[in-house]
Amino acid sequence: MIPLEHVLLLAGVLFALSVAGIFLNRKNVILLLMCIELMLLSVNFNFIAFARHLGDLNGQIFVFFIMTVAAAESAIGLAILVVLFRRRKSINVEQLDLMKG
Amino acid sequence: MTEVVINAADYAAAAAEIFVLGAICAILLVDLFLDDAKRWISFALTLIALVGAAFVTVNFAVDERVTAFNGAFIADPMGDVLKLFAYGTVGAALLYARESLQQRGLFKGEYFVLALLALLGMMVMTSAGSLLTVYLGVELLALSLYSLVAIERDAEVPAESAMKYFVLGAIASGMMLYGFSIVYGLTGTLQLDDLAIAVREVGPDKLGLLFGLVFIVAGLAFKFGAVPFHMWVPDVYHGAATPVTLFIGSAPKIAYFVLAIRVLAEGLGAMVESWQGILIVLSVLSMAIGNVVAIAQSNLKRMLAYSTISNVGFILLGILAGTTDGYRAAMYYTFVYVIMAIGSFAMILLLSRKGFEADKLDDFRGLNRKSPWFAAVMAMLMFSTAGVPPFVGFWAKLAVLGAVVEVGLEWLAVVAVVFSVIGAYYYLRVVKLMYFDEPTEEVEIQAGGTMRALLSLNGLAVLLLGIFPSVLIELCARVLP
Amino acid sequence: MIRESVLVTIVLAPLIASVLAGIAGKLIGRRGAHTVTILGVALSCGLSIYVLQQLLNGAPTYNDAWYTWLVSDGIRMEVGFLVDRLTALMMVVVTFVSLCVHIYTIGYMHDDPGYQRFFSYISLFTFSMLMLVMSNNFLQLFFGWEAVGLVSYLLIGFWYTRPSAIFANMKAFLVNRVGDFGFVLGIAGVVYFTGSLDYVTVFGQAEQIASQTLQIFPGVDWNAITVICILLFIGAMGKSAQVPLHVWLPDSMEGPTPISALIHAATMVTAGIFMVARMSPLFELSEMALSFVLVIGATTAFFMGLLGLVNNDIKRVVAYSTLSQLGYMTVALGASAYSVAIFHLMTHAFFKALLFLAAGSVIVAMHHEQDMRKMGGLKKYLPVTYWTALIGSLALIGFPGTSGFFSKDALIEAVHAANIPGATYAYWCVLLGVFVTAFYSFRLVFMTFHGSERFHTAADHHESHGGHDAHDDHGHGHSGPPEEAFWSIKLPLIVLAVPSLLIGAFTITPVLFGGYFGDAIFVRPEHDTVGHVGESFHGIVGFMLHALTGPVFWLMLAGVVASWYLYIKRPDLPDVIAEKFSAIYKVLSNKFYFDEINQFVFGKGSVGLGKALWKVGDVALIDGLAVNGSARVVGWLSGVVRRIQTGYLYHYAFAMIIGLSALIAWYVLR
Amino acid sequence: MQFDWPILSVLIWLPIAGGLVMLALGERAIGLGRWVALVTTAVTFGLSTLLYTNFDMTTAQMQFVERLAWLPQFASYYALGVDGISMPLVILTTFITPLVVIAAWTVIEKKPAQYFASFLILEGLMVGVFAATDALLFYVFWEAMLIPMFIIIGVWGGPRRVYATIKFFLYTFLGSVFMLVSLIYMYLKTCDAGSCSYAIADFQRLPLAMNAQILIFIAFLLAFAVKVPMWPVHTWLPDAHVEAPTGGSVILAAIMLKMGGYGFLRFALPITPDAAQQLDWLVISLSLIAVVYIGFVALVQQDMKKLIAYSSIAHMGFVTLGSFLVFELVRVHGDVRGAAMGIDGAMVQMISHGLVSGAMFFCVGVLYDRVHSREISAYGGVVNKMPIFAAFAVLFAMANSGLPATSGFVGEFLVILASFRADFWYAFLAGLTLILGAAYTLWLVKRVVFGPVTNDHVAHLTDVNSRELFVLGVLAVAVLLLGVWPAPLLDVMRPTIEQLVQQITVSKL
Repeated sequence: MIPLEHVLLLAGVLFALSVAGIFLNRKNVILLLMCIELMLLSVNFNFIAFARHLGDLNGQIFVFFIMTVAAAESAIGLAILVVLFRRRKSINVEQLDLMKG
Repeated sequence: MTEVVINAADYAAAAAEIFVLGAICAILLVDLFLDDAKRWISFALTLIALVGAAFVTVNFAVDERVTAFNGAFIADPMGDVLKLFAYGTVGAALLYARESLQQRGLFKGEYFVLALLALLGMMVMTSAGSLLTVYLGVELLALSLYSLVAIERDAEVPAESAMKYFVLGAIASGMMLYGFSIVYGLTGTLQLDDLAIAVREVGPDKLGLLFGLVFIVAGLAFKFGAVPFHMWVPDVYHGAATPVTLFIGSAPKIAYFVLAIRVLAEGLGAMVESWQGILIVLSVLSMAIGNVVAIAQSNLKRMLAYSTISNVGFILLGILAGTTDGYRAAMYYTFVYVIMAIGSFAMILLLSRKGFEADKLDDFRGLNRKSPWFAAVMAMLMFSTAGVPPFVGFWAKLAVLGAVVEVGLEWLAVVAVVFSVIGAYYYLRVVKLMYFDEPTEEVEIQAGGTMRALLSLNGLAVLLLGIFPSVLIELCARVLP
Repeated sequence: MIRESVLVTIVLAPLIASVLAGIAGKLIGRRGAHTVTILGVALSCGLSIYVLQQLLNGAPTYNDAWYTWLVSDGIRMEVGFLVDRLTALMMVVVTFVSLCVHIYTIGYMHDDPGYQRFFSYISLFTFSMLMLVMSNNFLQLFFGWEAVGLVSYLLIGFWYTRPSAIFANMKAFLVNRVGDFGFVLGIAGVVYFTGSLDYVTVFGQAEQIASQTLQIFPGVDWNAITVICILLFIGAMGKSAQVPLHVWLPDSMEGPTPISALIHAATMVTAGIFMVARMSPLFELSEMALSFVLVIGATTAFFMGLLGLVNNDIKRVVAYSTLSQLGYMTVALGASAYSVAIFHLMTHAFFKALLFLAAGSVIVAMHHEQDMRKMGGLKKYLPVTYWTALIGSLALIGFPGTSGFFSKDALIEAVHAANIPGATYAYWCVLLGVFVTAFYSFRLVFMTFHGSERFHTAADHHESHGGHDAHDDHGHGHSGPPEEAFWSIKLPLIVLAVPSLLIGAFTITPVLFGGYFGDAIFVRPEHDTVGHVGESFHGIVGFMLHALTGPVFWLMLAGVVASWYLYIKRPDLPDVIAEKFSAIYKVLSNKFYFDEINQFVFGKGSVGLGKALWKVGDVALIDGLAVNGSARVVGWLSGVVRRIQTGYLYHYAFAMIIGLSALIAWYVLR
Repeated sequence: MQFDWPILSVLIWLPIAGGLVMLALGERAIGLGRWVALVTTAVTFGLSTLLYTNFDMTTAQMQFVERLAWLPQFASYYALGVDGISMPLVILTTFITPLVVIAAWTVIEKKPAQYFASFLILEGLMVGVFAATDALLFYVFWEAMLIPMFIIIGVWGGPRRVYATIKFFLYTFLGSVFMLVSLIYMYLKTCDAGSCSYAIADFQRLPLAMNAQILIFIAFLLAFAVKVPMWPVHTWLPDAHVEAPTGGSVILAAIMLKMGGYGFLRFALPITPDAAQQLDWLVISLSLIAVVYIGFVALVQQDMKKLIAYSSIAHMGFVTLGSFLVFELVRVHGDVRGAAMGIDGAMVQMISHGLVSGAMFFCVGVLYDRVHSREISAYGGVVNKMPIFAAFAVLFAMANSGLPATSGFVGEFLVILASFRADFWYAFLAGLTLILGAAYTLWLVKRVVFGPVTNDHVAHLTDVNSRELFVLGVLAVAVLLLGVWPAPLLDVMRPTIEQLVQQITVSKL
């Protein structure tokens, strides 16, 4: 059996990767959406591992909800992306700087 | 594992939410069959839905805390009052927004439905009894708001705002969830009531819990817009259409306040000393950055965004006190802030007209010449936000300062008042523009009667609640025993 | 018994007259104004004489409060009257001279547009002066003290369009204020040590004050009474124009001549002398204070007299003689010869008022020309003025038999008898002063009334005297030979000439040696210089004969002769001497550079200090650095911090992560 | 005798209501509006005299008290009352405001209704400051007052009005927020002691530790020192005065500055007596600096209003000096003799300065309305064209330099007497005002009023009209009356001040 710590570590690494991806990526907005998905996945890992460890179903139920919400979130994210692209003809993160200061 | 039993009492507790959900579905359907000329029907239905929700809430109001759905849902007097207040705020926001939406071609069913969905999200958060419900409410509200920001499809700026809001919001949600997962793992429960007990058993000083707490607070701070998780606030407030900004800037604050209460005060109440420290840092930073940077702004919406950040600092002051008085003060502050914010944004709408958005500070130049009454309303709003008596904003500040001093953090109160003085400068600047400067153009105010009446009421509320402050304070004291 | 109602009437009659003439001046007209004020003053004068009469007939000293001004911390501050023989003497002098001046003014100010205003002022002055002399407490004394200062300010600047006049009046007020500053502190000291403002109470506790000390500088204990007396005397120095606070008096001649006579010669300037005499129970207890008084007075008496030698402005010469005579009185005070000081004060009041009014008469006759170099030979045109001026001058130099002789001789004798520190210096000063006085007095007489008639060319030289006289032509536009003015000018001259000549002889015996003052003046036995003089006093004839054997008479004579020689016999010599001793001449004609030093140190200095404090302290440091500086810092911060808001999503995310990491680090690492 | 109707409430709310009526009438009905303003203020003044005539001079208790529940959650009441310290100040307020209204009758051209309304509302709030016996209520009035003043300076002020008014607002705001924190602190202390209260009287009874007292005292000092204003937090005043319209300057000088002095007497001294004893050297030094330093600064001003503003600072130095002598007196002599005199002097000085500086600002206003310049150099020889005005100007100048028989003398004299008892050098430095005050005032008079006519503007001056004559005349009478008959004022204050002196000499540790 895989020890809890290992899973948690994996989740932590995934979380860190996703976060790093968000602020290191300066090109494509799609990548941001993917990182966000990754972040949610890392959380899911956590929940499942804990649920298994604790023998409690609630954590796993939570994961289902997260996945559902994540789907909705992606949909909205992509929709915004489309709106953005229609006006800008670009999805470059570096060009999202109309407002500052 | 207990047996899952759901009975009529559970549904009664959530009657208002169910009603709103039904209303949303109905409006969505009705709207499909309306052409643009008859869109007012959906608008009216939306308002009726709000009134109906209020009726339902009042009808099913509880005298004391009731849990339903196996603890996932809480109905309590505080929640009822906050929901009622949210209805009012959302209703006012919609009424204020109407003319502007019509001018922008946004007077559509989606808008009303999204607004109601956001309201539903707030209601769910307000009544959340478990971390799962919290999450669902947060996301429902957040997703609705993302969509609202982006609703002006043909404009460039709102889309950018929406994108930033979305990405950052998602990160914040992720952080919060990550925190939830850790807390869940260490305590084995998602229910806030159980959590409170479990934390005490595990020991509030356990490193893992602290780790989770930091993530949760970070997510929460993002929602509030506390420094350093505030970066979205100016860009979103600035970029979104003014009616949307008005919406974002008002009602959700109520929900975030209750979120903080539910999660921090109720769920993680035993860790008060830990989160107090974090909140002090966030609060001081928010007051500092918010007030200082607002000075440099020339766009009123942006300035109000920074003002929001600083006010969030004050709300946090009340929460971080960790006492009932503190929570009451924070709640009072939130109410007061929402009243002032909605009025301030509405002033922009009042001066705007088709094709012209009065969101520059300079657009307020010489308002006293054009309309002494609305100049006075704006002046009252500004002085109130600056915390000058006899306006209601003063009492809000007094209440949170009192809460902070009560727990022995006098220095924090001193810091807060210093920043409020710095902040007073940019509110004064608005008054200065309206009263001391000559108007740059002679255009009469074109807003309609509803808008004028509502805004006048809003201004008077700021004054009258300031002269007779005990009404609202008493309300907060009643529902937060 | 003196009745309160009489005293109140004496005080209020001039006040009411003044208010009437001032506020309703337009209504009652010129005639109305002078009628009402003269009636007021005449009433006061008559009642004053009546009060004096009562006192001489044995009425007891009147001392009672009339009105409570306020009560603070248990200390009553009142308006009240202390009327003893000292007061009564002063009242008579003041009201009598004032009455003469009132009458004189009718003629002198005949054509002035500010006629009513002038009468209002001088009546107000009479009121203030009476308040001063009749007071029974320090507060009212100070009130009168300041009020006469105010009127003096108003009258010096009476011709307010003349720049020199409005400079002079401000100077007078400010210099007086320096004195008053000391005076107030003195009063504060009195209240501190006695808890009362009332003369009688304070004098009663004088011994007790003398036993206390005051540490002004750490480690140095000063006797309380010395401190108080010196502070009070500083007030007197301002009002009575003692060195170095004398600078305002010559300039005050910018005012109309009647007030020079009334205020700046006869009455107001003697307030300091009166005050010290009144405070004799205090001064007597402090030898140090007396020495201080003595030295200051002696210095004034001699050195200010010197200035009279070189001045050519007829009024200023009289003014310097006033300074010098005030010095004489002060010396007498320092020598504990209070009664002699008051005696000299009285005689001086008459003859100096006379001299001023005579000078005024000359000035009117000369169409407001004041430069003696443009006069000469006026004797035949102005006979009344000449004879009265001669009487005044003789009295001033102390010619045996005149009133000035008795007072001055007694004074010098008394100083001779004094033996406190500084007495020798004082004696020499007053002695040499006699020569100086005689010289400049007769220089004035000779230059004005004798010699060649230089006024015919006056018009040509008009510029040389300075432009300000041009403004003084209020209505005297006509020219022609000098002629004696009408009765209202001549009458006061004659009226004043009588006491100038005679009053000394008639009053010296009772006033100085007959115990006239009773307990109004207190002298400690070891200081009793007057008593010493009295031992060798055997009637006025003896006194006169005795004078012939002393140095005073011969010095006086020498002065007269010297001036006759220089200004009648050899009128070319003065210029030669001035050239020979040009350094001394320069110092004298520049009045020892007092004005220049004051102007530089106090005028320029305080303006410079003010500018520095303002520009550096207020504008640069407080406002610039602290106030606007902090505003600027906030603004700058705002500009800097807003740049963190770059607009880039990844920066925003980065900020969140940093925030999160910092919080985690804080919790994990602590 | 007390009334069965709430006289103090009427004094507060009547002018405010009048102001609101004026705002409602708007600019078009200004003809009627002016009369509303005049009648309201005149009636207010008339009613306020009842405070004096019915005042019980035998007691230090609060009189004409009113107490209504206001904010039960914070145990704060709508509690009003006056004693010997506040009653004269209330009357001063109601006395000056009608004069301001009369003086501005037709002079203000821009938005006159709002102008008058601002003053009316301001009047009510100022009365509220003096009449409040509840600290929170006091604070509300105290801060709310800033708003109309901010508007008055900003709208009707001179060229640099924006800078001046924002400076004024932020300066005073910054000063007072610390006081708010300390009020909250003390409120919570009363809760610890058993019964929560915001009543000032309860604060005065509240025992406080030394550290707490020091901090509270510093907070009060900041709040009141800014208001007085004391060196070095005075720089808002010259700017505000210079830029404010005449009425604004008058109210600022005559009444607003008094609130600082009042605050010291009502709050700082009785609430934190031990801290005040520790730190009295600070206040006294600052006061003396104010007298001397500011005296010199006033000397070199080129702007009439600035000069008078600086002179105000110097004169207010006497108020703070007189108020804080008590501790030094006890230290030196072991008893409080002289302390009451110092406070008497401070109070009289406040009232007198209210009249005199108000009058001087009116005088400047009279000239400004004609020539539109405040520069001293723009004038000279005004007396030639305006003899009546000149007479008033000289009278007020003399009062300003503390001539006996004018009100200006009384306070200074009492404070000097009292300070000599404390320390010779206090009296010495304070006494310098005799010279400095006369110097800057008379120099001003010399340059503006006297001399030959210097320019065309002056040559075309017309003397005061009947409206101005009335205002100046009333003030002149008041100045002289207070100068020759100050006893009634002192009689009114005596019991209160005696009690105050007793109170502040008892340690609260």
